[in-house]
Amino acid sequence: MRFGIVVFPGSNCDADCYHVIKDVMQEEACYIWHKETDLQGVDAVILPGGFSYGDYLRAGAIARFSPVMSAVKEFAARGGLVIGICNGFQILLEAGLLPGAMLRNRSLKFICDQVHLKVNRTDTPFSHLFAPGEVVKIPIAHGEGNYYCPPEILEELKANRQILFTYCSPQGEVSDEYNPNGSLANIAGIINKEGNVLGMMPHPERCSEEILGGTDGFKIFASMIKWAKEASR
Amino acid sequence: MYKAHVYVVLKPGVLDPKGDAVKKSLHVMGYKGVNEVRIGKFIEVWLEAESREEALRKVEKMSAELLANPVIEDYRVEIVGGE
Amino acid sequence: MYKAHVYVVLKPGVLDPKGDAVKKSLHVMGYKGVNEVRIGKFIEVWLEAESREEALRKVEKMSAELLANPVIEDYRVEIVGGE
Amino acid sequence: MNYRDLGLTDDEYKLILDFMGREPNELELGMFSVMWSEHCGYKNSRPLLKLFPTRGACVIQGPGENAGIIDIGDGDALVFKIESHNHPSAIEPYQGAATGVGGIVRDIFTMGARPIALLNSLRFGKLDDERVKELFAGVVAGIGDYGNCLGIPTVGGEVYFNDCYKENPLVNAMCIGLVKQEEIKKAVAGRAGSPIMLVGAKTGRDGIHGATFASEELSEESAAKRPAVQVGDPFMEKLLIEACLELIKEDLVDGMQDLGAAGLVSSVAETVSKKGKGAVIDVLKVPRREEGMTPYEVMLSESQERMLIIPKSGCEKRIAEIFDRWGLDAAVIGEVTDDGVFRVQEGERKVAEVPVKALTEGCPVYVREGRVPDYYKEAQDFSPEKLPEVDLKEAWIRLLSSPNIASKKWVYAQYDYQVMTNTVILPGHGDAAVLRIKGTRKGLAATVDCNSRMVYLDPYRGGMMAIAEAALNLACVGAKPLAFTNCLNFGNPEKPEIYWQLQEAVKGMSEAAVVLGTPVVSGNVSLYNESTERAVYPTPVVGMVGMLYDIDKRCDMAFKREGDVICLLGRMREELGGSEYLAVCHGIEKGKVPDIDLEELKRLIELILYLTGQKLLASCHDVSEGGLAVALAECAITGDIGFEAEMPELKRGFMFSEAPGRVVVSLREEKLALLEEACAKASIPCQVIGRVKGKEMIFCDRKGNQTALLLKEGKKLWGEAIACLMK
Ligand SMILES: Nc1ncnc2c1ncn2[C@@H]1O[C@H](COP(=O)(O)OP(=O)(O)O)[C@@H](O)[C@H]1O
Ligand SMILES: [Mg+2]
Repeated sequence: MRFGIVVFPGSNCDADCYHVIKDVMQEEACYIWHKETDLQGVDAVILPGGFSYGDYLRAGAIARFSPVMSAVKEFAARGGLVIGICNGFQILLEAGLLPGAMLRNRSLKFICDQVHLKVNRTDTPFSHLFAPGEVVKIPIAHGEGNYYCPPEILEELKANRQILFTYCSPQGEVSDEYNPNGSLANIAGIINKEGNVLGMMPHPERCSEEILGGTDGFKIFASMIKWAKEASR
Repeated sequence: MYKAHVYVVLKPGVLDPKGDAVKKSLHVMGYKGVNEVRIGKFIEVWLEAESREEALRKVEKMSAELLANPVIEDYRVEIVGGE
Repeated sequence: MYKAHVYVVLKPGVLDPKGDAVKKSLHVMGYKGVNEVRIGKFIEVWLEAESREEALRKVEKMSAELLANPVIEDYRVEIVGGE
Repeated sequence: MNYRDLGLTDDEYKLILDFMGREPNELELGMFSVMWSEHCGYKNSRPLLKLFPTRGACVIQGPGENAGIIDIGDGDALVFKIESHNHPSAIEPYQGAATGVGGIVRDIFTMGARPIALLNSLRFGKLDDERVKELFAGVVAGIGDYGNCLGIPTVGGEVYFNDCYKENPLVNAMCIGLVKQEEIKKAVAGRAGSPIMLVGAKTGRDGIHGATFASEELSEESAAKRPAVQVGDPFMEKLLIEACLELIKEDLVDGMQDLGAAGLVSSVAETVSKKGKGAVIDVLKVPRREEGMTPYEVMLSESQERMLIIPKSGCEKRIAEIFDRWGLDAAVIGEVTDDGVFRVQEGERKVAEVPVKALTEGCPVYVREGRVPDYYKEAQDFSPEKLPEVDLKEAWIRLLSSPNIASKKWVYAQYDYQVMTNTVILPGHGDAAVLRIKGTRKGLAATVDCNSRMVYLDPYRGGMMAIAEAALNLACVGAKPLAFTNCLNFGNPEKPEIYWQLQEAVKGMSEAAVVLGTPVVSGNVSLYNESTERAVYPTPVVGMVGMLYDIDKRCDMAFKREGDVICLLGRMREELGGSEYLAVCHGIEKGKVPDIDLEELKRLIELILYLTGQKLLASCHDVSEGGLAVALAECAITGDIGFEAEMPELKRGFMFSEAPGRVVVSLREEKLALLEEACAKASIPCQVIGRVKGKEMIFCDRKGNQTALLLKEGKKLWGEAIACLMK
């Protein structure tokens, strides 16, 4: 399976994602420069973390005008798997591929830490290898991860079961105490209605190897790979 | 050349963590009478255009497309100088 | 209650990386005529005061002390509504 | 402009007249003044720096380049350096600290290396002052935002609070880069006629005379003198890193040099001077951010995020393509010449002409006389014997919640320490940061250390201690200490007492470095850290780097298992001189600084490396600020499991002594015999002092007396102290 990792000026988790796909998952990976309009026939797209265009103005705001984004939109519309991690999530929001927007963390500070997430659905391409209700431990690192959307959109997200990951306690309790950044409804990651586009603030590529202290992120990539392979069969 | 001012503010109802923090600091500093603070952006744009109207149209458009995020922000444009 | 607007801008000559990035991206989006963009803050403050003058004085003072960073920023205050 | 206003002395001016054979014009004078500042010319510190050992089997590049380089085998090398940004941070903490990070990162990729880790060493006044809190918060945010945006993990550092830093905070940033040895670049331009390119940010009126400024005491005036503070643009820097590393991969450049203090003047002079070349620069060709800039302003501007490139012959076009791809403009601003003269043109008009060597090697050197300060003797004579006893539990609690000892999570949580997915010992988990090197079994470890109170009380022993602690910290994570970089943050060296501090500290550091076999490969000097009130404590920050040849042999400080045995390696000692205990519980910063047996320390380091190599240890942590009581508490809190330790006697001397050269380890009981055997062989005292167990932290003696603290309580005190103060 071939993953395309989009590189914007200022992306900085591109190489980390490449490493995970290539060296850990042992799948094919290629970089896609933001000026390209062709996705080189990849089977899945990763929008990596970082500070595209310095995150000046608003996180992800400028990146969404990159030529590659039209191709990513088309790819998503055709049902291709797209995962946006951290800055990638912010770009997906700005580009309208997912609903909502990011505000500054309520602490007003950048936060680098380990958090726990509750996996709310296990019937998606990104999460089918998790156990129902599983709690996973995963790193975050962001200054603008405070997810916001208008109330009617939140209702829609809930109704369509689009909230894939929520911040929670190690035991799975979802409460404000375990909300690192002030996100609405403790949202850490959402998918689109069709289920093929995921945006998440935490970094699965940072916890896909034992040596890094955890492997819960591995399952997200493994889920995508298995899903795609089964779909193409 | 024209000069435009773009005011970008958070929509009513959208939380403003920075504004709240500033309000709190102001209280600590002794400005007890401050009831609310909202922090938005003040963007100055210098641009070439055929007319004031065209300048306004262009800046309106770039505000809608890039300078403000319609999910959370409102904006207002003013042409303040030029030709 | 009075309402004040505070405009905070970078001092002339101080680098504005945000403004530069926005300018460049506006060019890429086709707004070739944009010569410069500077990004500052637009702060709305609602406060109690005895008079318009007092409100102005207070907001001037809090701007100098907290809202603007005097090393790199200038500010301007306006009382826009109130009493 | 008068030469005195530019910080030059009468004698220095005479020297300039000799070099020039005529009166210099204003620009020429400005060029001398920045190049002959302490910051660029090291005129007060150069003779002392000669004391440092700079040779060693691993050294590829010692001091003298933008950064030092060491060999780590398999054709790989590490490039590293530390640098101060103290004065800019005092004025504008956020931007000052941010641009400090930007500067040190440029020093690393200038050498052709990919920057892979950042560390920092910070010092502020006490956190009961609003301005200090602002400085602290601003500096941490500035460091974090800049490094985070670049995608270089900030993996380690240190933070101290002491009144002596109230007006003069210290902000030192260190960067480590990784490079293939054949891709190393030095800032040398060898070919007359080759163009000189300037790339990156446009030149503005930022920080003109920053270099001179950094060499003066902070006063009321300096605030007014400052034209403008530099604002950092980390996004631009990120583009520069990627583009410049591409140039190197494709082997397109002869020389590459960052622009830092003293801007174009310094970077052009340094680049051409080594091969005896000259240069001609046309200021009209320098892309500017502002209108009406004079040649003086263009040449001395310290605008950030700029690089000088000397292309290989015929590579200009390819270079331009690469920069274009990254959205960067590169301008040809002049060329290398053969005559050893630095000529500045404004179009057709010649505006300056100075012999390059006069700027670089011509800088005078001052060998000063030191004088033992009065406070030294007084401090030595102090004896803690006479002090009233303090309840041990109370003292323990106060130490754990002292900001100097408490968890620094409030700080490092603002730094992205995991980007690049190499960090395997995270901040707060071990005595040093450990990063894997992908594609190999190797790992590197890094730490920054300096206990400036000890250096103040006894610069010689304190200097030794800084090196000793750094080396021991590396050993504790399983890494062999290899080499170090340093930043000498001192007061005004023209004062004999300060010069004495500098001299003694460098002597102590050198002596320790020689014995431990860790040469210095780079560094920076920041003098004149004084306000009208006082000088900072002498603060020679040591940044040391070591290697793990098998990353699986790493060791952190967390207790792991109920029932593990806890041992103290090194002697049980009771000296309290210069301790945090005296400062926190008695408000006293005096006493004899405990001595170090360097030979024993060396054996201890080798012993620990043997033990970690054999995987005998479950945890390892050195005893430093707060003594055994704090060291054990940190192991317990990090591992979330308690302990019971038995002391010969329950007294403050044993619990809170900071005497160096001691380590606490925990291990499975069945491995104890092997440990004891190894210790005996190394002739390092080894003593079983307790066990890992339960949810309490307990010190007891044989008579059954106890001092105990709930783990949960300790964790709260230690974990939240700084956050509470910053609320
Ligand atoms: N305290 C020190 N110990 C060792 N080397 C030092 C020290 N201070 C400066 N150096 C070395 O002197 C040279 C000049 O330093 P500096 O002017 O800071 O370089 P740059 O111009 O790259 O900032 C560098 O090679 C640096 O490593
Ligand atoms: Mg340099």
